[in-house]
Amino acid sequence: GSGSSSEGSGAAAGDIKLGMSVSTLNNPYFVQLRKGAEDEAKKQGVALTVTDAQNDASQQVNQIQNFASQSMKAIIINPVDSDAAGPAVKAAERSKIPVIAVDRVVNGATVAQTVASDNVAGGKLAAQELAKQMGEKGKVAVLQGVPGTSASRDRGQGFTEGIKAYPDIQVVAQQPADFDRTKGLDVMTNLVQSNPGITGVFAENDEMALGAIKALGAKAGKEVKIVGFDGTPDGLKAIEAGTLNASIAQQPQLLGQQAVQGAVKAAKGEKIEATVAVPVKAVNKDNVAEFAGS
Amino acid sequence: MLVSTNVLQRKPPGRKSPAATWLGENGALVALVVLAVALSLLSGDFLTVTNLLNVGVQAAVTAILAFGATFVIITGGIDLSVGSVAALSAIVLAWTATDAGLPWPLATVIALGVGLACGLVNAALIAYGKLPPFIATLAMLGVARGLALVISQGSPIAMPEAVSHLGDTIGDYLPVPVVVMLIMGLITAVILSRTYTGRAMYAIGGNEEAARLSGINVNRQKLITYALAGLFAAVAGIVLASRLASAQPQAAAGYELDAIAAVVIGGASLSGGKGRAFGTFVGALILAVLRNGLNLLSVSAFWQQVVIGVVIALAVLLDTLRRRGTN
Amino acid sequence: MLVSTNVLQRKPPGRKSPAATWLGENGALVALVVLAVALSLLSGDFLTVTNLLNVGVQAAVTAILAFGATFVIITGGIDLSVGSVAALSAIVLAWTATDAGLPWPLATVIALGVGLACGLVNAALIAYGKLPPFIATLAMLGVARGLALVISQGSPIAMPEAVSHLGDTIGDYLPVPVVVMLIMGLITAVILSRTYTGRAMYAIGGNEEAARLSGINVNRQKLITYALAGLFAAVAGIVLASRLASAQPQAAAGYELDAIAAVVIGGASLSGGKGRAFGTFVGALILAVLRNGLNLLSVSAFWQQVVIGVVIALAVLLDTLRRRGTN
Amino acid sequence: MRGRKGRLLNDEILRVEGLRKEFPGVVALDGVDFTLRAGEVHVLLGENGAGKSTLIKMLSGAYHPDGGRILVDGAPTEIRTASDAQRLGIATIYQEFNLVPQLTVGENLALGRPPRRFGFVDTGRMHEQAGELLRRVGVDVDPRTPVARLGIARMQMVEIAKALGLNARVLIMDEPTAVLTTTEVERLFGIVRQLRDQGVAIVFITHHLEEIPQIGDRVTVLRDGSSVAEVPATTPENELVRLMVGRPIDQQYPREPAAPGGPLLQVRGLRREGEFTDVSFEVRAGEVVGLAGLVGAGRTEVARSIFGADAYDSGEVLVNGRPLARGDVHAAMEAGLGLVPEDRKGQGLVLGADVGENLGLVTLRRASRGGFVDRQGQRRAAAEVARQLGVRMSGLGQEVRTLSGGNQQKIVIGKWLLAKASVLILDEPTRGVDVGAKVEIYQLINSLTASGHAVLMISSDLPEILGMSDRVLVMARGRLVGELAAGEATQDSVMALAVTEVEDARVH
Ligand SMILES: Nc1ncnc2c1ncn2[C@@H]1O[C@H](COP(=O)(O)OP(=O)(O)OP(=O)(O)O)[C@@H](O)[C@H]1O
Ligand SMILES: Nc1ncnc2c1ncn2[C@@H]1O[C@H](COP(=O)(O)OP(=O)(O)OP(=O)(O)O)[C@@H](O)[C@H]1O
Ligand SMILES: O[C@@H]1[C@H](O)[C@H](O)CO[C@H]1O
Ligand SMILES: [Mg+2]
Ligand SMILES: [Mg+2]
Repeated sequence: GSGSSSEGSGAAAGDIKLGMSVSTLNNPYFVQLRKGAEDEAKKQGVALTVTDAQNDASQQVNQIQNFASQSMKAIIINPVDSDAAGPAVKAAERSKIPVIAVDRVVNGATVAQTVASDNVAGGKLAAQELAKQMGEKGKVAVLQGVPGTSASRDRGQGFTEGIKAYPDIQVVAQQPADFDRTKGLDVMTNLVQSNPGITGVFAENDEMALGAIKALGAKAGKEVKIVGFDGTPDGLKAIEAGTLNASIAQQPQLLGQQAVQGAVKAAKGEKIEATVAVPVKAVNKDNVAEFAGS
Repeated sequence: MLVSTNVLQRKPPGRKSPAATWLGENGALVALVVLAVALSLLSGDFLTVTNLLNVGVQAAVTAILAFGATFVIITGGIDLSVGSVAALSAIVLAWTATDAGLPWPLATVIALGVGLACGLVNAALIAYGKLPPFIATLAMLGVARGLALVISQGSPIAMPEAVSHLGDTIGDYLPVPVVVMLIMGLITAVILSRTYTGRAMYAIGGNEEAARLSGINVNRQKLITYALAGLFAAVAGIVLASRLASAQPQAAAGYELDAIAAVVIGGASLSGGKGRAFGTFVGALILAVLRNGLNLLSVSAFWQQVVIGVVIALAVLLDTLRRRGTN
Repeated sequence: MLVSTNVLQRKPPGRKSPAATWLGENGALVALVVLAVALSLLSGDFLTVTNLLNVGVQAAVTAILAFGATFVIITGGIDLSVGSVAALSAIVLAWTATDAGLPWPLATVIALGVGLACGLVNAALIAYGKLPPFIATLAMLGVARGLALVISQGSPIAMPEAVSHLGDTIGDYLPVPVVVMLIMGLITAVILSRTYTGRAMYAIGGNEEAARLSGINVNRQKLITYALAGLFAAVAGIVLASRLASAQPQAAAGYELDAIAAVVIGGASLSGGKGRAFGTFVGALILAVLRNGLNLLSVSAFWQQVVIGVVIALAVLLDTLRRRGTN
Repeated sequence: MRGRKGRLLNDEILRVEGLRKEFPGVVALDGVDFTLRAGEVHVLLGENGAGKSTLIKMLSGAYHPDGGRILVDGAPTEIRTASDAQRLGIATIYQEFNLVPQLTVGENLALGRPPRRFGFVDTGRMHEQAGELLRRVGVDVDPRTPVARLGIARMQMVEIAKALGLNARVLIMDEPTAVLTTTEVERLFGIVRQLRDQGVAIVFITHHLEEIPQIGDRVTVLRDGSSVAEVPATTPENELVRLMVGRPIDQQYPREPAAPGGPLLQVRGLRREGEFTDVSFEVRAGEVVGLAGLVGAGRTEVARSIFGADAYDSGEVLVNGRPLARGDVHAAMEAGLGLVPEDRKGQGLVLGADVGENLGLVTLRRASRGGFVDRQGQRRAAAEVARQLGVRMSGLGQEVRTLSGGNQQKIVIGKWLLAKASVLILDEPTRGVDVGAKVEIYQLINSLTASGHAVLMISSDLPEILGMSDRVLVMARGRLVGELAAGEATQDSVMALAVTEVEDARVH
């Protein structure tokens, strides 16, 4: 797996093999990210292999190792965990294979490029959006993602910081629902039971938000305002239907597309930017039409 | 003095009161009652009709899976594939009804057929291929999940309206999942206690060789057993998807352990020959009550896992200790 | 007459050729070889030294967990908690070494002690509380994972430098995880075949009552058995965290099924009394080779699960069919 | 009398006073007194369920008494575990085997106390020692054979060897001869006498009354959980029966031959590589055909093959003139065959299920209509057979595991009696059954043949074969070596056939 960078400059697009390890495909968000990547790869005429680490950091390390064995020209990693991805990326570095991080950063090793949206900022944005919808007062419940994932941590942190600006809003309950729709439904059902006065919900992704909507029934979007995260197709549909008030849209397809562009350039030995920031944006009833098409 | 004489009095053999016998056989029920009483004392929200119905709804999918698993466990087998099969069946239903445009009743039949087929494949591997059930159904766990992902391309598919009503309520209160759970439980009880196949399951789990030499067609009965588990998994998958109005390829992942736990908490033995529908039902309720209660009490998420573990152990411990006491 | 008497001479046990006997006892090995040959034909990248070492590293954690599970399964038990215990031990190591500021050797000893303690609690519940192993260790699965999350507050903790070298290579090539795996395998083999405890495990799994009536202290041996499983889980957890240079509270989730699968693929029976270290090793390698190979072949992520399921079933099927052929 | 002198001999080693043991629903022992001296063989006699096994299990540390006391060497002693018993020098051969099937014979012999070297098990020495023990009891098995591969007779010999290996001063044997043929019994008695002469105290349980004067010194009779008499072993048989059952038994083998009809079972040229060859015979309606032979002669294998439990290589089986599919138990049953297997625990019973379930197992299919089982009908029929056979139980709901050995055996037979098979194959049917209940079983066999059914009976109990068969077939080394009519069959003529062929084979 060495020498790829030396012959890189002359390599035709057709010879380029890329590997991409996605943290999990147990979430439409990443399915979209993969789609963006695959479409871009097709467009550029490069071979792209996508693997699913099933949210297991060590399986991801294995996959990166295996990419190195296959002499990939560049590797895209969507870390399960930012810290745990370090050693794997270092190993790839040693084999002189450039690595692009997408959606989540890699700590403890240098990558050729990071393509990501800022989850802390997204969390703050969610706080603002929810506060606005709630008229800056009321009781809020938070549905957290898989405990221990950086996405959950960062969004939670951003949200907590953001919501502090609204003294009349109280966070009365926080429970993880593991980024999972079914769990979102059950946890929300129970939260409503024990906290009848809830008027706002922040779900750290749309999947959980959709579960919460089911739990809240007719109240969803009306008496109880709900803000999700991701802007998945199902999430956007819910916004159109008025059951979801807002979502912090990431642009997973764009993330995937940018990551492949960066990887191809890196494989060819071209210079690339250290970071590509893909903006997050609050989607609500007013602007949902702009997103629905993408 | 009353106390000490009571203690000294030996229970006359064979003269246990029917109530005591019944309780002896339903140890998990005692645990459930203790748990429920504790929770109603700790949280005013627990003992409300709405909440109890919620618990019912939240128990439904696990319970239905667990009913199916009861058959398998009674024969001394194990089925790790039920969660995946549930997801696959739901995806097939949603996909055939939307993408393939079939009418929903047909789609439903096909989905149930898929569950049945998965069960039959498990059984064939076990009965004719002589694979250990753990391996055969672990393989199916992967295959069914993979197929669910392949068919759905990883994204949820909306359930047809008509089927989604399975997730609603009858009238204002009665949730359909609870009704389905009760019906499936009743079917399980009848199969186990009254039918040839049910009795054969106990015999096979108790001593497969003796069952065979008594003329029971062990392979055929195993086919039926795993097919039932597959069918029940399909029903569970459809109920789950109806609650969400959408079939998710990753739904019910890991539910197999919950289902098996419910069966074992309900008094079955993984070495076979023992188990009852009612016990399984209670086992599933214990798990659901526990999760619901801890949420109501706002126990922190990390501690919840600890507490659930401890309570499961205590519940079963209570049962074994009590049983040792009476023996 | 000569002919018929010859014919009637019962096959004296142990007169099969040693090679045939050995193969008969190591059926999984045949499957592994077939798999490896197929993969080297399909992918030029498979049969390289680096890749084979990768496979070794990728097998290490599962193999170490599976060695520990082998003890338990031989006694007829099951341990679902190994993945969680692995995570907890690693978290404890990282936490005591960083947050609590203990020197890393002490932290390591404490982490191993935590694994041991978890195993002892499992054993106490099983041996003295008479809980079914499935329930006791399922409870521990939740408790250990919960504690890992509580201690780490849900976030990964960096491993101390010194310990992290366990994830490196000796010289340029030899990965330490592979060395640790081999050592643990050797220890397992010696315990099982040569020590009193090992032989007692087989006796307990084969006929617990007979073991007890022969004067074996069954409860004490179960304590040792589950303690070993816990200790091995701790080692696996530390190796895993070293590879990632960070202890993750959610690490090794679901690995219990892989570990048990490795043991069963390796020829052990979940009903106890059978199993060997070498078989388990081969079982773990089969799983690792399979995952590695499918990655090398760029099989799509969704199809991978399907293919892994099918190949596991085929591998064990091959074994049972071959065995039926010779018997 | 036998010239046994010295202080060691005749010393009282063990004394049991007022021992009491209760199980849920049953008082198994209620006031048992019993003494044991060095250098004697003390026979325990009693009906099935009288409490013999329960008594000895309290001496071996398997159970704890609820009342009364045990004195060892005059001192009250608590025997809490099996290792306590081992330390006290008490070794036990249980009625139900306590072997680990997956382990080798050698490992089983050393179970719980393997020879060690540098802390590691010394397998070489272990198997060497095992070899010696096996030679001592005269079984020719490789110590490295897994126990699972042995037939029950050999397992019994391994159990005996295992107990001998403990070099105990008290040796308890619970029905060791139940599955042995005359030859092994003789060998066992030789060993027992030798031990006795060395001062070992032996407790011996048997339902074969003729063995008592041959081997015993004193007899303690148990009835309904109490010791009712202690008599010398020379007491006449009918007196022993009266003490045990409470009434005399006038005819031990009440066979009433029926006029034989047409052949119901025909076996032609049956052969399985390495097990048996050229087995041809027939059984007619109304007949009881006995199948005799030494242990390992292959009788069990033939029976299982006929019934479809195992496959065979060539030959054919016809029932009522119609050929039977190979290796298909279900088809065999449909055709009217039945088999009572020799291994009740492994093949005959669902131990965890209750008496009613077990008795109804064979008739389950017949009792089903549209998939639903007539459970009431099943229970009624089960209650009736249990009554006929005098099963001692707390009710049909008692778990079979907790029945006494002989009563378990009655269940295995009972479920097939209910099935009314037109040809019933019985493999060691009265193993462990007491004299009274045996007569009941023989009566039931009579009524089967009287109604035109046929019975093929394998038994290692030669008097039983001679007493109940209309014809006797003899097997040796996997072949049928002779057939004797009821009149000409005697112990000697059968044994001569059973043994000569083996000698012949050796010559070649
Ligand atoms: N674990 C148990 N639970 C309940 N009842 C039991 C248990 N063990 C034995 N019994 C009962 O105790 C009584 C005595 O049984 P035991 O086995 O001592 O008889 P036995 O004299 O050895 O008979 P056999 O000649 O048939 O072997 C029986 O009625 C039996 O059912
Ligand atoms: N000489 C021998 N060497 C090896 N195995 C033997 C030998 N004799 C018998 N066996 C095995 O032991 C079993 C025989 O069991 P058992 O001792 O009960 O005799 P059997 O074949 O059932 O004949 P029978 O019913 O006439 O006693 C068979 O499974 C056979 O494989
Ligand atoms: O950004 C993604 C998505 O929000 C997803 O829902 C969970 O993982 C995060 O990394
Ligand atoms: Mg007895
Ligand atoms: Mg026999």
